[in-house]
Amino acid sequence: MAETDSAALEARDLHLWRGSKHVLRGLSFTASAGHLLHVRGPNGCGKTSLLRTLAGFLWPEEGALYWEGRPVTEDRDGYAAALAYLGHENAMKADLSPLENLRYATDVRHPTERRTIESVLERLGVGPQRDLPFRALSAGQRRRVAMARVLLARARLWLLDEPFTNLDVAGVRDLSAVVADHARQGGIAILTAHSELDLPGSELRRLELE
Amino acid sequence: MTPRRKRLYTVLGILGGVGLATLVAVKAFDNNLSYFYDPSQVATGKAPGDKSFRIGGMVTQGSLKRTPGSLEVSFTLTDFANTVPVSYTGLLPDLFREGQGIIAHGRLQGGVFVADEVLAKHDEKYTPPEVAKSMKKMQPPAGDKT
Amino acid sequence: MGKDVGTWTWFHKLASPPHFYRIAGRMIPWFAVPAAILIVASTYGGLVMAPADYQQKDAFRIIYVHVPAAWLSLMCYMTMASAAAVGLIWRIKLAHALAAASAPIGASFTLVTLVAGSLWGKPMWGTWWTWDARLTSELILLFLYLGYMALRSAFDDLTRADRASAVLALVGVVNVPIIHFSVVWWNSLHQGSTVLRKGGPAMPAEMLWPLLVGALGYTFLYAALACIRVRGEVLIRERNASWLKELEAA
Amino acid sequence: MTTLTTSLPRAAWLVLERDLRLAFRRWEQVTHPVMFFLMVATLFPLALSPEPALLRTIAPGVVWVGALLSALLALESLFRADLEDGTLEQLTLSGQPLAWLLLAKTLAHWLLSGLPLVVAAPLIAAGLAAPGEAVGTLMLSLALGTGVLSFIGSVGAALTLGSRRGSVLLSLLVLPLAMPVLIFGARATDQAMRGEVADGPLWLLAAMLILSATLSPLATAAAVRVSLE
Repeated sequence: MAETDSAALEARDLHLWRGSKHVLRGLSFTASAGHLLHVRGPNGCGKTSLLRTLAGFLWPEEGALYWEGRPVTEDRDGYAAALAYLGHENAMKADLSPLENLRYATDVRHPTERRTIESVLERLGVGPQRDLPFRALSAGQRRRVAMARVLLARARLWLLDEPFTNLDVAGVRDLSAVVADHARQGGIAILTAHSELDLPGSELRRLELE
Repeated sequence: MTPRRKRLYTVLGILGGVGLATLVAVKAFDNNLSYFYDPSQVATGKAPGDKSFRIGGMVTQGSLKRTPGSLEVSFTLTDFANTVPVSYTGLLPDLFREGQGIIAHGRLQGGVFVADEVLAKHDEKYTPPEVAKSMKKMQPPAGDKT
Repeated sequence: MGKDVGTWTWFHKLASPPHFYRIAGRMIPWFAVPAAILIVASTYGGLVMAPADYQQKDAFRIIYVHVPAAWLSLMCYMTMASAAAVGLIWRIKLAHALAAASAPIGASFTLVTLVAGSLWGKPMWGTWWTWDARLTSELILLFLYLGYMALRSAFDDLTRADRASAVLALVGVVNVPIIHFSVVWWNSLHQGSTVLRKGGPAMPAEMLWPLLVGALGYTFLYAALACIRVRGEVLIRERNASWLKELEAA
Repeated sequence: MTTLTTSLPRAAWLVLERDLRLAFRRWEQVTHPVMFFLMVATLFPLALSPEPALLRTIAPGVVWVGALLSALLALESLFRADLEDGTLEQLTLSGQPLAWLLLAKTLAHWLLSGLPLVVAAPLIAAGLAAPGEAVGTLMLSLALGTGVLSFIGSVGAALTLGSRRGSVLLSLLVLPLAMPVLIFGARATDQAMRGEVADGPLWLLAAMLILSATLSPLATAAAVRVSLE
């Protein structure tokens, strides 16, 4: 899935303002293949803003973001193809089933067989719900389906904003395993979570925002 | 696709689209787009007989007739090739005079253009009175076809 | 953009808010004084020195307000759209500030044009308002300005307001010629252009010079107003910046 | 770097197909603007007079103003739902050129909101005593004109996404830009009703459609990115 090289994602001296609030003040970090970055901090410290900046929605006023050594502004679509983003919203249509939703979300990037989608849904524990309308699913099940989209995107860089919201204990365990797997295969995951993370066998690093 | 190629395709796409739109617009101009009819078009029957439209032309010198005791006026409009009789009831604008360009809105009734609105069209030339006087001496009708 | 230091230094220096704030402040009298002199001269020349028109008599004198205002209403839109394009492409806040500052000025000029034209139209055409091409396109221009200002005011966040309104200004620029052409084709009563026409202006010199002086005066007026308004926009955008605090303390 | 293997036309088709499928699950998006169109057209005979000669005179204007307002009404839904459930964010992250995907999305929107107006037009034409020969031209002009409205409107819809007062503002932005469409559309209809060939205005509408289809997706893409900031 990914060739190993050094420092895949690098943030250099990011400054971000939201209105009159100076959210990011000269943030720098690097994340390379196999790294898991846990972004932590109190409410309103800019965790979501940071993730949205890394996903390319927000432009930092100063500083720059590099992917594989090149500024992401040079090839935004190329960078977007390399990342998968899970926001607060699940990005699923309530009137479509998980299977339909995932087909549209994934096929836009690369053709995916129905069997692949089904197996990922099974792995995340929502196999039986695959043909129900998305609106009929519980909040936790919806989050799992959304995570299936990230998994199916075949992206090297995962940006997960509060992926464990609404998940039960088993859900947290399943999801942690998926994220740890991703890192083991040379991927990068940057995620925000309030709780401590338990990700066995992977290099977990912390990024504290004040 | 590399970003450079993508930019190239975008620019080519825009040029192609704008070019095609221009071609189609040029094609539109081959057809008669006019809203206005001049006296010649009315005289040759190109103007609609059953619908109101606008007619533009010059008030023929010496054609203005007022009906005593009413606001009814009649005159003829010319484009120096054909003339159309016009009748109108109401106050005429200040700039209305013989030899002046006007625009009238109304409909044809039995070969007479019955106007419900008369607007004086004034040209883009501004002239002091004494110059205008001398110009009138040198050449008849001072107005032009604008 | 920042890599090519040699060429761009002056540009970035000018585009830096504190520097611009100071320069613009110093420029205001340099624009305002000529504006006042030129407009007074043009008014005197137009109302007193120029002879009356042989047909329109003294009513034609309204062109000394109407025509410069009409030119400026278009020029403001072009300035606004160019500034918006610069702001959108190079992400220069100051360009957005200029675009934002130009909109109300341009809308005012458009309104003056319409009102002056209407005052003229009643005695000359016999109607306050007619759906003529130029009148209609000027009216739609006013709508475009109002839409631009409405969009700006609908955002709480200035950065987003800047960028969204910039897109709208550019869309408007593509549409202005289309709108103009379509209403010309639709209905035309207004006279042709007096000054910019084939074969030179159709006006004697003593009528023409107050008009041109007036146009220049209005342009200076725009520059002065734009400086004042851009300074205001810069203050809003930079209200937390350290240079402003220093300025306050000094 | 990860490369995408889905071709651009295929990606655009997927965006289109998804919106069509969603519409078939929920019909309101399609039926409400048409109902509005029919009702607006009904108001005119009631407000003015049911006299056929008068109705025939005002028919081009009524049909076109009605179509413009209905198209405006439908625009509100173009991106709003996608913004709220997060799918608009994902669209910009698909790695495919956003302008293309938005072109497909606007096309889907036209199929769902513009085309029904075209189909409903003969009903209104009959109600306003318009001659039967004019119906073909009316439908053609509406098809071209509502296309232009969808493209111009997509820019407005994307621009007003991030703002507080959406729908009235959207009208303020789009209506001035839509005036040429109204002029030529009503003119084509008018000419056809008088038994004339309406080639001129129709070609102009076609030119506007091509121009707006070329340029507006780029502006819409820029506006969508602003809205996601």
